[in-house]
Amino acid sequence: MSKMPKWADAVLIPLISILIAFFFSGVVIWAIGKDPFVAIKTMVQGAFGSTQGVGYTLYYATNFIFTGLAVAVAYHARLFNIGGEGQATLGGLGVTLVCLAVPWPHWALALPAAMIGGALFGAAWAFIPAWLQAKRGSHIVITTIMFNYIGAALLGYVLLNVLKVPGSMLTESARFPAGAHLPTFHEMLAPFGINFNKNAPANMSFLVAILASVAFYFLIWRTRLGYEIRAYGQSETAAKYAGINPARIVIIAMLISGALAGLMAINNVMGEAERLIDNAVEGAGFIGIAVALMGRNHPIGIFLASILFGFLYQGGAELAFWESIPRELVVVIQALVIMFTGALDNMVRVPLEKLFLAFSKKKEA
Amino acid sequence: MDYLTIIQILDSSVRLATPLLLTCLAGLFSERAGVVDIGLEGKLLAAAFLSSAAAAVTGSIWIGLLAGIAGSLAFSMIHGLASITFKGDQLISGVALNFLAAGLTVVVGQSWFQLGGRTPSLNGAERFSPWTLPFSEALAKIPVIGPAYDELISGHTALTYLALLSVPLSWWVLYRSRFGLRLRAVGENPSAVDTAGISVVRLRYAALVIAGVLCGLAGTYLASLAAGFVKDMSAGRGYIALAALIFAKWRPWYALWATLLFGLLEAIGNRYQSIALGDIVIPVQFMQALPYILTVIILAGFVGKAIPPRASGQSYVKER
Amino acid sequence: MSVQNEAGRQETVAPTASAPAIELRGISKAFGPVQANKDIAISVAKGSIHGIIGENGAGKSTLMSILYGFYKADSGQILINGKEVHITDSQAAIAAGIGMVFQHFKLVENFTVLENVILGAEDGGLLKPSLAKARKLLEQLSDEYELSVDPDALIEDLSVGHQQRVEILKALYRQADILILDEPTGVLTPAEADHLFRILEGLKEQGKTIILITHKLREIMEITDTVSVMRRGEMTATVKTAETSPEELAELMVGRKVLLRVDKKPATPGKPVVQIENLRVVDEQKVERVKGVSFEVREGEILGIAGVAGNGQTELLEVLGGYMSGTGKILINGQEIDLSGKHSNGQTRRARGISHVPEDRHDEGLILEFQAWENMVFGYHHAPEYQKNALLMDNAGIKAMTQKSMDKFDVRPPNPKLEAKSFSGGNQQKIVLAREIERNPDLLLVGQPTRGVDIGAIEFIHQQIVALRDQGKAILLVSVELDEILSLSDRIIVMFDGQIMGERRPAETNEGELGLLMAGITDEKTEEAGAQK
Amino acid sequence: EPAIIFDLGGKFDKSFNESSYNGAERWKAETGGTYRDVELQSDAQREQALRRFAENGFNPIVMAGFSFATALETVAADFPDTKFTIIDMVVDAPNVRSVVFNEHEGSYVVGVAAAYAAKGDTVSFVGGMDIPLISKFACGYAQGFKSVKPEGKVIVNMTGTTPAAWNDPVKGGELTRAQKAAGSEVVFAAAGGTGLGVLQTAADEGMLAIGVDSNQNYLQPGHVLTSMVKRVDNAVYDAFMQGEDLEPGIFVMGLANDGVGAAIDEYNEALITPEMKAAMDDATAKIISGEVVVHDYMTDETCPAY
Ligand SMILES: Nc1ncnc2c1ncn2[C@@H]1O[C@H](COP(=O)(O)OP(=O)(O)OP(=O)(O)O)[C@@H](O)[C@H]1O
Ligand SMILES: Nc1ncnc2c1ncn2[C@@H]1O[C@H](COP(=O)(O)OP(=O)(O)OP(=O)(O)O)[C@@H](O)[C@H]1O
Ligand SMILES: [Mg+2]
Ligand SMILES: [Mg+2]
Repeated sequence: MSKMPKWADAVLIPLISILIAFFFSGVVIWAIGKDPFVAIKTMVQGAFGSTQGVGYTLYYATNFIFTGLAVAVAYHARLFNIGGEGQATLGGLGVTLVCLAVPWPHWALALPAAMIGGALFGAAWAFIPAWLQAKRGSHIVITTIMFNYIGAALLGYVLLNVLKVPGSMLTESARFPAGAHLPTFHEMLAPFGINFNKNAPANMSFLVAILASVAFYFLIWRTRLGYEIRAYGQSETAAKYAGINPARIVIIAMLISGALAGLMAINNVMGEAERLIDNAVEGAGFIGIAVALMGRNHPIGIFLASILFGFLYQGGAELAFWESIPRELVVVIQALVIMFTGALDNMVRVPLEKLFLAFSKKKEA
Repeated sequence: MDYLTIIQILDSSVRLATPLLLTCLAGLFSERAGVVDIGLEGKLLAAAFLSSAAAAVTGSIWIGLLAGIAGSLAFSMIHGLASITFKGDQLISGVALNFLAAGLTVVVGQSWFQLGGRTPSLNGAERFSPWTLPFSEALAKIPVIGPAYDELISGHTALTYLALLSVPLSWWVLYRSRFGLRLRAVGENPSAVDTAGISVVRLRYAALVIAGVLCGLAGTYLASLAAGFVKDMSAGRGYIALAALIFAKWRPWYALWATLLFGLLEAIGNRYQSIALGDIVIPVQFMQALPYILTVIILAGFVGKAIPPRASGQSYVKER
Repeated sequence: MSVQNEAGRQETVAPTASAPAIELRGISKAFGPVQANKDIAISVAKGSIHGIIGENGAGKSTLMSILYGFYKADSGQILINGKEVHITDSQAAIAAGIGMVFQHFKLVENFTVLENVILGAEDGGLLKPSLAKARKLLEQLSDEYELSVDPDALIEDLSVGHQQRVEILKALYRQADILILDEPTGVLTPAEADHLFRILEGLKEQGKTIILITHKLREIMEITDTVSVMRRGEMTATVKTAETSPEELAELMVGRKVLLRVDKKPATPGKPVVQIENLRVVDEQKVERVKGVSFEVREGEILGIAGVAGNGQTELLEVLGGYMSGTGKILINGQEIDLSGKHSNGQTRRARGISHVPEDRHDEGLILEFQAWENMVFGYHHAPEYQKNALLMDNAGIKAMTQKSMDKFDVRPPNPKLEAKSFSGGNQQKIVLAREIERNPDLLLVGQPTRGVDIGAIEFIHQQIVALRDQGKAILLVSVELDEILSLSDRIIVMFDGQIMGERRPAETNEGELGLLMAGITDEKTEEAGAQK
Repeated sequence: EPAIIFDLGGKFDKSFNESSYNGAERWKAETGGTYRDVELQSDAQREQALRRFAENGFNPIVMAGFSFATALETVAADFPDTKFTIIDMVVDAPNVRSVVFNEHEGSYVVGVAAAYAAKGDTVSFVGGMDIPLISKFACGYAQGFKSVKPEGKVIVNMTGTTPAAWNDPVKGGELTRAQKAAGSEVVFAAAGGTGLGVLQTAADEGMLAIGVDSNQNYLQPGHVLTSMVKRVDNAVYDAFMQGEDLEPGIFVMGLANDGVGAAIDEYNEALITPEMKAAMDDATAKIISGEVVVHDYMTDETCPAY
């Protein structure tokens, strides 16, 4: 019955859409008087041309995988969680408290503990909006937006009044103990004789993100809970008929979502900064929305979209380093990619479907 | 707290509420027609930038206003293209537009003015000047009413009065005109509109045009108030307007009260940054988060379930 | 196409009377790879009622939507009163004098009747004059055609029957000469259906042309002048109603002989499976919907509950199904169950051996976006046999099970990986039934099992329900179709206003008597009424 | 070839970063040399930018902002042959020059000016975020003001809690209005882009404003009392001038070496009364001589003046 082969839907359409987005990005670059071809070369080389570039790309991608998965879990239950930013912020606090609480002897102990801390704090920050949605019908889009602001204020307070190192000019926590240092790709790959740039921030968390993606797949498509989440997301009345408790699903889905967002902190806080700084999330929560939507709420899609956005972030940085193109250009490119792959994909799909239909009809004839 | 302080806080609330109100009404028209618009923030920013740029170049805020509206309209039309014509995801389109505005304003601004995305400061006729209503000098001396009239009611710019005026106007259009009936219908059940022989697409575009104009006004207001553009100067007001919209249950008069409330909360937060209650000093962070905290409390306690227009957020697809 | 109306109509027919009101030529329409209409030709005489029948998915609705300009045909011609018209959108159809009542109403739920009626047909930019004018016209129309509805009521507060009247009023307000009705009686009670037919007769008297799509052959025989049969997108036959029979039509539709009567042995009821005592249910709006109902259902019997929709039957089923709370006492196999809703839900009920085919397959019975195999365990997804291990569901096993069930229940196409929404109504219903019956329940709750389902599928569904009874299971059937109640049930109770009006045996009653009970006229009164006769 | 890395505010923030940019441009104009610069997008890029420049042989590398400290500590060790300059922070490494400013001293002087400019006894301050550096400005300002009007009042407001606080001129304006309503006559803005709204509103409302970091007197001529300039441009210029032979160590820039100060130019001459000027000069002299010690908020995170 399908109008198009699956591969076309999954690969061809996004690819064409991205090309269109890049074309328009090129137009913008050209319009501000720079050479688009040099720019793209700089970006690709900067993001994938060296292990350092790859390390940064994957570092950013790790953040986006976590927040993307977070948005996607909620979305399967038809909940639009815009609060990834706040949940990841609080996750950072959780990770920090865990890392600073104990002089960790080894990362293998610190990591699971920090994961629990980050996930718990992130989940806790998602819980209140979830509870209000389930019990009071308060619109979750609004409450999660509000919780982003409240989270930022809370973190500002805690950093300044609780975690700040006395006498330091910086509003940041103390450095984590050496035992809480997560192996970077350099350290992870060295035993295999692979030489990965020593300074790139990609770390162990990337593997955790991949594990989380696999877990996400099983949760959503293979477990009863995932089945109930999806069922509730499609139809609340049917869910009630089937004996699924809507309030329970709303709360659980949001707790998982918040936990995933909170988990992001093992990457940016524990893996990279190794201390808690203000605004450590830097919009990854919002990028997560785009990543989830572009990735069609499927872990593979989310993974690919995260890599794409990691590439844009890192390639964009290189653009700013070497081409003196304003850093906001990257934001423009991101916008165009989101627009064309996410919102305007029918512009590509409809003609393509017709093409395939005509083609298959011809074959039949 | 003395009377004058209250008046001044209210005055500040009105100033802060004006862009929220215009943006909120923009969202109202768009969502009433079934198009969810989280791109309000981006439109606001785009309008602020273009109005400021045009005013700076031409020396007239009125030309700035036109440019601001044009910019906001252009964004509206992109949103329409994505979510109406190509039946794309309205949320994604909105998110993309917000990014686009945040990036383009700076990239273009830098290319035009070489001020790092800022526009030159606006002076004189490049800004709206406050309107002093008749007799405000004379009345100012009268106790109670005088200061209220002079400080609170008089002395805002044209756009504030326009914003206030657009509340009854919106109400009238929505509930008393044919266009309004159709607009509301298309947000509730587009197939009913379609089978009644009216174009769903045209109606939704019309709603987006209105939203674009209103956002254009709001953005220009911001630029004029701040006397220029700096990057990201919309500072989340588009999102707050969306919150107000839900709070207002998609109704014009409620929108006025909701945005005034948000304005009031912000004004209070501005004025009382840290409050000492006995030994406990409430930290500034708390006061600044107060509007958001109160929003949550209000949503939890008073509003209950806000039911959006039934077809909002969905593209109208006849055949798949 | 011969006009077979009596001479009296002659004067209302204009000089071009020879031309048919509607003529379609070579209409084709494809939805992607699905050819919904293939080269269709049909012509309908002025002032006649023309029926269209066909299996689910045959393309009836699509054809009518094309005529109304809702869809655009890929090719073909439309002639109205002998003149070709280009119906590009509904506005053009309205201008050509066509009105349509869709199967799923196209009304704005939170608008008033008046607002819905004028929507798109307002005069001038201001609402007030339009509303005033419409109010007058509406009064006139409702007098003329027995179409009374409160012009200021909100649609969502109206019964389906009244909503349908609003749809008809909408068409008449736009001065439609041709009225298309798509499965208008699917959701109506018999009384409402009768009323509708009276209205249609009245419209016909006035010279209007009516096209009626229905799955109920009885209605076709009763009211139409001519009837067309569609199969798999093609128009296979057009005959005069007077010259055909239900059996012939059924065969034309389905392509084989169809048993129109339910064939069943007498019941041999055993011990009671469910005993209900003084059940009361209050809904979310704090309205008492079930007001102290007591009855029992035994092994090996089908208890039919007749009643006009909205008289508490739905709530009764929902309490039994476990997703609404109530007070009173319900025993299942002698054990009391929790009615408060605190310790029970749909799943605990299922564990007790209660299966439930809900009234609304779209909103309750199925997740339309889920594939068939996922729907096949909906509500039973916690059952141990569907689990692979403590964590994961046994998806492969479920798919295999689904394949078997689909084959057994003749679901077409028998593809477990197809999304539920891409099956026709009849086949969707078979999926729900397969799921609930295959669990081998002690008690099967069935609500409106054949609503909107074609006769081929109805035959099959009825056979399955009877087969379950013959295995000694208890069945509680709720239906607004008296036909169905009478032919399936072993015992009938009638509900009105949340109460039981009386109990009858199918052999000892008839539609007339049940109809009176359904209208709230009690046993005594009925007897009086009978005595008076 | 030297390089400079601007902090998140961007090089045209009209204050701190822009001041460093001006220093670099001055060097470029005078020597005809070229340099490389970059504006950061995220925190993770600090170390990346440093490293990328160091790897590619840029020397010296200047970074504008205290937030680079942590990144610089590791990078400086990895590139012992490259010279670095960090502004606003001390990083102890053999190849790092740390330039810190006594903002509290400059703020003290403008506080004195504010006290003379105000007829009443209330002035105010608008900061960006509640962070120690900003409190340092506020505290110095309050001390200077109170040295003249000990019973006076200084209203201190912060714009917000997120980085958006640095770019919200509308809110800056509202804060200024609120302060005026509370009696303030002079407002000192240390809030990045938000400060532009403060200056504008002060002009609209007939108040006086005090600019920060760069000389902002020209932004609202006649309404900006003075600017607390912080000669970041000099620090950058010096670093660029010295090139690869940059002298490491800690350099404290205060009133004594013209590192900070109150700007007087043709835009505000008319506002500075001789009496005010004398008091400012006096305060400057006393601070330089050590007769007056301005408390630095950052040493103990308290402020004696409020
Ligand atoms: N909007 C649509 N998009 C895609 N396919 C459609 C659409 N509407 C109908 N179809 C397909 O076209 C075919 C004809 O459908 P149609 O609704 O006309 O059937 P029908 O005869 O009215 O059936 P029923 O008796 O169930 O109402 C079916 O195969 C259906 O799946
Ligand atoms: N938008 C659509 N996309 C795909 N198939 C559709 C669409 N709309 C309708 N169909 C299919 O068209 C057929 C007829 O649709 P219709 O709405 O008449 O439902 P139905 O089969 O009569 O079921 P019911 O009576 O339960 O509503 C069904 O097979 C349905 O699945
Ligand atoms: Mg149909
Ligand atoms: Mg049907």
